Amino acid sequence: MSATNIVLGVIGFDCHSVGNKILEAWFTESGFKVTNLGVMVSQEEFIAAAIETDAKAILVSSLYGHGEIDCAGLREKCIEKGLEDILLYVGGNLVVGKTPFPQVEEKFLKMGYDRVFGPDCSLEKVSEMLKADIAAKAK
Amino acid sequence: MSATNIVLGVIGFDCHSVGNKILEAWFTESGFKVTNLGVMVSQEEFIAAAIETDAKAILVSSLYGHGEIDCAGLREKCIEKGLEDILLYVGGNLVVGKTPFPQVEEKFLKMGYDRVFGPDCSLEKVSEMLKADIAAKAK
Amino acid sequence: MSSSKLSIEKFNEIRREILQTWPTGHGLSLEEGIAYQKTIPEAKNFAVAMRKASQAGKTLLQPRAGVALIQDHIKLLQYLENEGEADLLPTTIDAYTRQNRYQEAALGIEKSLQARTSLLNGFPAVNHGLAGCRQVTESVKSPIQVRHGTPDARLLAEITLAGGFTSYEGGGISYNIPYTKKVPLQKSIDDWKYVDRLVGIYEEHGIHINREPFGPLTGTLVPPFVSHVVAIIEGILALRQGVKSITLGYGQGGNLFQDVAALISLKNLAHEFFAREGFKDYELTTVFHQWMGGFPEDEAKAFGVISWGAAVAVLAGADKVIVKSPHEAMGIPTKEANAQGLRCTRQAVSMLRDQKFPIGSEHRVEIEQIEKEVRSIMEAVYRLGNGDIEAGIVAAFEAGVMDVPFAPSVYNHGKILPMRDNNGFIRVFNKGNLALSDDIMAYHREKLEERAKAEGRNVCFQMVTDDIYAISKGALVGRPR
Amino acid sequence: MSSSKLSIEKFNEIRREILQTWPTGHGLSLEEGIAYQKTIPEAKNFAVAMRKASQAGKTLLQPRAGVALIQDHIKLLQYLENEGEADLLPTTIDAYTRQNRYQEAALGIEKSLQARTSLLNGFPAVNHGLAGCRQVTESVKSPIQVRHGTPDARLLAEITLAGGFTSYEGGGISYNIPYTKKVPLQKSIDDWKYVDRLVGIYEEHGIHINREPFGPLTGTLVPPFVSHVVAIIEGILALRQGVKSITLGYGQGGNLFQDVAALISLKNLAHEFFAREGFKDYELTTVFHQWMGGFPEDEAKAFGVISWGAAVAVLAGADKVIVKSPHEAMGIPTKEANAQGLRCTRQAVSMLRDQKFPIGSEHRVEIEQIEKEVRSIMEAVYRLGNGDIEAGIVAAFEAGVMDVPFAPSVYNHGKILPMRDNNGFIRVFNKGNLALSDDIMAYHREKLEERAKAEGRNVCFQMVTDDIYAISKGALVGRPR
Ligand code: B12
Ligand code: B12
Repeated sequence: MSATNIVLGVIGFDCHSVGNKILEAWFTESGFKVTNLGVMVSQEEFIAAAIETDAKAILVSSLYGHGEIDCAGLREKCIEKGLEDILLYVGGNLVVGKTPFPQVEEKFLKMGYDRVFGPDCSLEKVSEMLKADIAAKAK
Repeated sequence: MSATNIVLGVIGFDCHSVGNKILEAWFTESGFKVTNLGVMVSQEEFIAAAIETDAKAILVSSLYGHGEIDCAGLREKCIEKGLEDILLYVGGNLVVGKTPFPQVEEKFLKMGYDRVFGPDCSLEKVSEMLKADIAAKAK
Repeated sequence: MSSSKLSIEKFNEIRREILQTWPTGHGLSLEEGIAYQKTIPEAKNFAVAMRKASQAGKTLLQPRAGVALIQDHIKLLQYLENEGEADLLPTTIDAYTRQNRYQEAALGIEKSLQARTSLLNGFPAVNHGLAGCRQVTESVKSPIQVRHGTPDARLLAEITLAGGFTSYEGGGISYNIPYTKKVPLQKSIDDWKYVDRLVGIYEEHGIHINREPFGPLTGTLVPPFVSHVVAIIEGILALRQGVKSITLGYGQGGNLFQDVAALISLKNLAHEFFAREGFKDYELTTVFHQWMGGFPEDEAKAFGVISWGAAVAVLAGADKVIVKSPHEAMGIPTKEANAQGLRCTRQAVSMLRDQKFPIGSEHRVEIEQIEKEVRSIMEAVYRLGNGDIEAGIVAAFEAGVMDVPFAPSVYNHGKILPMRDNNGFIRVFNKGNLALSDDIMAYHREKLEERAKAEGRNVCFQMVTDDIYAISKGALVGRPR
Repeated sequence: MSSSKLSIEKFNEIRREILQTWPTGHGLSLEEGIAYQKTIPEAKNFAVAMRKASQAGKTLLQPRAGVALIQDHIKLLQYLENEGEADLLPTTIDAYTRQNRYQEAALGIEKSLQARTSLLNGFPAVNHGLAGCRQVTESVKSPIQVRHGTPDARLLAEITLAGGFTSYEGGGISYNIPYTKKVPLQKSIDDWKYVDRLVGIYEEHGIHINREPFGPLTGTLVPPFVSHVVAIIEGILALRQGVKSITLGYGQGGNLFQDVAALISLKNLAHEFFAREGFKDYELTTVFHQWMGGFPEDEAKAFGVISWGAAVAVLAGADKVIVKSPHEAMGIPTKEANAQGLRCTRQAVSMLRDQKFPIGSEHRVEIEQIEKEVRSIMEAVYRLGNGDIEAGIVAAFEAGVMDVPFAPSVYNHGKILPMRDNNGFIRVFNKGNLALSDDIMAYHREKLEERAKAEGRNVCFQMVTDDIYAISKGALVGRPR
């Protein structure tokens, strides 16, 4: 089985690059083919890359607090561009200020993200979930 | 006017001696005649000293947490021994555990103490109050 | 544009353009700004406060803070001043403004009004304009500084300096390489030349404005020599434009001895290179940043990190310490959490301020090591620039002769890999093209092998990852699990 | 009673008496206690844990904790073990039990049951008896110690050691002078001879029990030499009765260099005097107490104090650190606050454990200074006792040749007045009758004059008061306002 393509990047005007470099290394090692767009990625760039690489999932990071504004509408744009089935994962410090995670999760699930992660998530579990979610979609 | 007598001590089986030494120095300097009974003072010793020195006030310290048990009944015993008019001040870490001060105050006011102080009290204000309270009683 | 002082004609030409880029810039008068600054009492002047702290051997405390709306921002600053006992105040600018996206910032203000809470990660000073800034600076008692991360900070500087701020953070390198992806280095250096010249003009009119290059860069395992080179060069570029009060920064590395050595060497080296460039008339002070990398989520543990940073700041003799909060790992702190960070820091700073830290011989070795490393890179920069530091640094970044770890900019080589040695000193594992001599690298390698031996594994990339997570997971060195 | 080893006849005679003093002592069997101790896994043995920590260069974390009721106490300890990540557990005994007032303790248990919260400031182990103690020690995974302040701790020792505790804090001096008012020193020393002999008997039966004299004494401006003398003498007295595992303690003074010097000299001096007394076969470890004097009320500030204590413990190379909580100034901590203190400490300890602290020449001066002071007092003690340390120390306290600042005991001279110098080192202002030579005192005086000059006031009693309040008010040295 050839490796699954995924797209990775930090959305908006967010410059936090350390976690992004670690995620790239992690998912590559976990057997994915990663297209890492780096920091300061627009929704359009995410979608274009996903289409170009026929990616099964887009992994969006937002660390700097503007996640609520930057991440809204990505699901709709994906559908518009024909990416009805693509998985959307989002993670990082998604909102401004320390907030109970369930509240954050609810917000982003409502925006159409499939899974939402805090900064403390275990990357091992994330890649397991991702594999399972992709497999489930394939059925 | 000759100096007013007051009695000072740490009640029960409490060994905290540092604050006691400071209180002795402070009230002496503020013009009181201080009988300092030191640490580990029983209710009976407080009363005996107050009678002997014709004290206007007893200043009870409790730091170690057993204040609630050790301080109960002192007012009644004072009355029993004819010290109806004596002022009872109490201060320190009066109960076990960090507790909102109003709750502590209420407890000890109910026990018959005239004034209740936390460990953070300003000694300047205490001696002012003490002078005022003694003057008010004298009228 | 050359590396010399910006001519007044050129300055004015740029000024006209830049004021047009957003309505709040239209018609801004420099004269009026200078006149306004003259009304600010000396006690609120940042440059004066830094000088006095340095003379008295004090370490001043400054938090980071900024929210979307003016009234909330004022309340926040007053709280930090009163409940937090901050000596110096900040105004942290939001990330849209930092990218000159005033339209998005406007949307952020609007959404924040609706949400009744700040949806922006800072104060959008350009959108709030001159009047908004003055409202802020007038409602506090302490010196106040603009803190941001803006590669093109010209309009922001015009508005905030006229708005009564007396210190301005940033620089053409330190606000580019760690903060952006696609801004050419020459562009940000040029744009910061304008900012420095603006400060220089204020100085020429008798207004003392403090300038502070951003020391910690990416905040993640940055070896002292890397940030020192940037700090010193930005210092030189600022002095060239007439800046007089300069505060050089350094982000805590974690090892007490390396951090103290770093702060001592930073001051020595800055004086050395400022003199080499012919500068005499300046006030140099230092700032120490509490740990700038990933924090532990648990607040009690975060307090442990904060307090250790405070202690080292004092032992290293920093004139100012930038304070983190127990919310650091999770999100922008509430005002309460921010004040907690300040009070924890205050306690540590005051308990330590009377303690002398004598420098022993082992320690002097580390100071000399850092000095050797910095000089090695600086010589290469001068060489690449044919004696000119500005041309040199642009070329150096291009060639990877200068390189910042983990930075997002495509104009950064990105080959350097730092790593902790067995005592937690930050060393260089992979030098990429850094201009470090073989004997310097041999020293680093030796130190890293010491660690590898202690851990029973080879020096490897996994150690870098382990080190990145280490402090957030409760240790300094990322040992194997 | 002589200063030699307690005979088995005498021991048994005392034992019979002491077991009669409260019902839970009746019929207690030493053989059964030893047999029970043999069932305790090595991983739960305190003495072994201390030895291993020392060999590995680790600093173990231990909180203080104790409440009135067994089930609540177990929950508390389990919480500190799991959420607090404590390495070693305590059982702090309530203050009635410490005075052998088991009747009052019983009342406290009753009232606590009614109030549904602990009205006692510790765990009344004697009242709960053997079964209660075993319930506690069996429900935790870590080594567990009895911590108290009991001048006559014989019954408590019988019950708790048979109850499965593997370490016992205290000593005939350190649990008298700071903790009581009217107990003659010879009496408490005699009673502790029994405790040490009991531990010796366990040792002779192959049960390793750790003993820890209480280092910090009154916790308030205690100069290192004062607590060192007590620690060393209690160590000797314990070794004489057959104790093998001994942990000597020191309470943080506040100045990094004095504290590191204190811990280093404590170990050196203990080995020196233990050798002089002819002891070879013992395991010596050290414990550092985070600041034992008045704490700041603000929790963020308290974290600053806690974390600084943690850092110094590691830099000083202590094998164990006793941890305070952010509630310290206010009351016995909740389990949550206690765990916060532990986690803050853990963070600082782990960030520092890899950092070497080289001892420079200025620092060596302070180590030698402390050693000189301790030897000076020890010589006087030997002299007063005609070569016998036990007789000597009783006489020394009587004569004020040995003197503990601010202590409540009438058997303490109480003339010594300590004071901080300009760097925050604790020095002697008034030596009373302390056996310190003129040149030692000249050194102290010189240091104090340095401070007086810096503060523009004469060396005076007000400075002592200012120093007592200093840390709780946010500084180390009590400067004039
Ligand atoms: C280092 C740092 C910086 C450096 C960044 C350098 C660089 N180029 O990378 C500098 C100093 C430049 C910086 C700047 C700013 N920062 Co910053 N920064 C941090 C800090 C301390 C560490 C980040 C880090 O590198 N962590 C280590 C990496 C490995 O972890 P990570 O980034 O969290 O990523 C992991 C997880 O989040 C997760 N993850 C991330 N994305 C995703 C996505 C998916 C799908 C999944 C499954 C998982 C996942 O996996 C990653 C790998 O383990 C954090 C606070 C903290 N965490 O302690 C603040 C923090 C992220 N910064 C913050 C802010 C606000 C800013 C600024 C706006 C300045 C300001 N106002 O204070 C600017 C940003 C400007 C801009 N345009 O973006 C805030 C965000 C606040 C919020 N969300 O409420 C934080 C939380 C600090 C705070 N509490 O205020 N910062
Ligand atoms: C030093 C100290 C000790 C030393 C005491 C040495 C000595 N002989 O003095 C040692 C180590 C021996 C010790 C022992 C114990 N201590 Co202790 N100790 C402290 C500590 C750290 C400082 C006390 C101090 O000296 N402060 C400085 C002086 C100047 O302040 P002060 O004592 O508060 O007194 C001032 C005010 O309270 C006020 N004041 C006091 N009384 C009065 C009365 C009046 C009328 C007025 C107006 C004002 C007033 O004015 C004083 C002068 O400014 C405090 C915590 C703290 N405060 O940080 C705990 C503390 C008092 N101890 C405590 C406890 C529980 C104990 C022990 C039972 C051990 C244990 N279980 O942990 C034993 C007591 C045994 C016994 N029999 O008493 C608890 C009390 C808990 C509670 N109330 O809930 C505290 C609060 C610590 C804690 N948070 O757990 N302790």
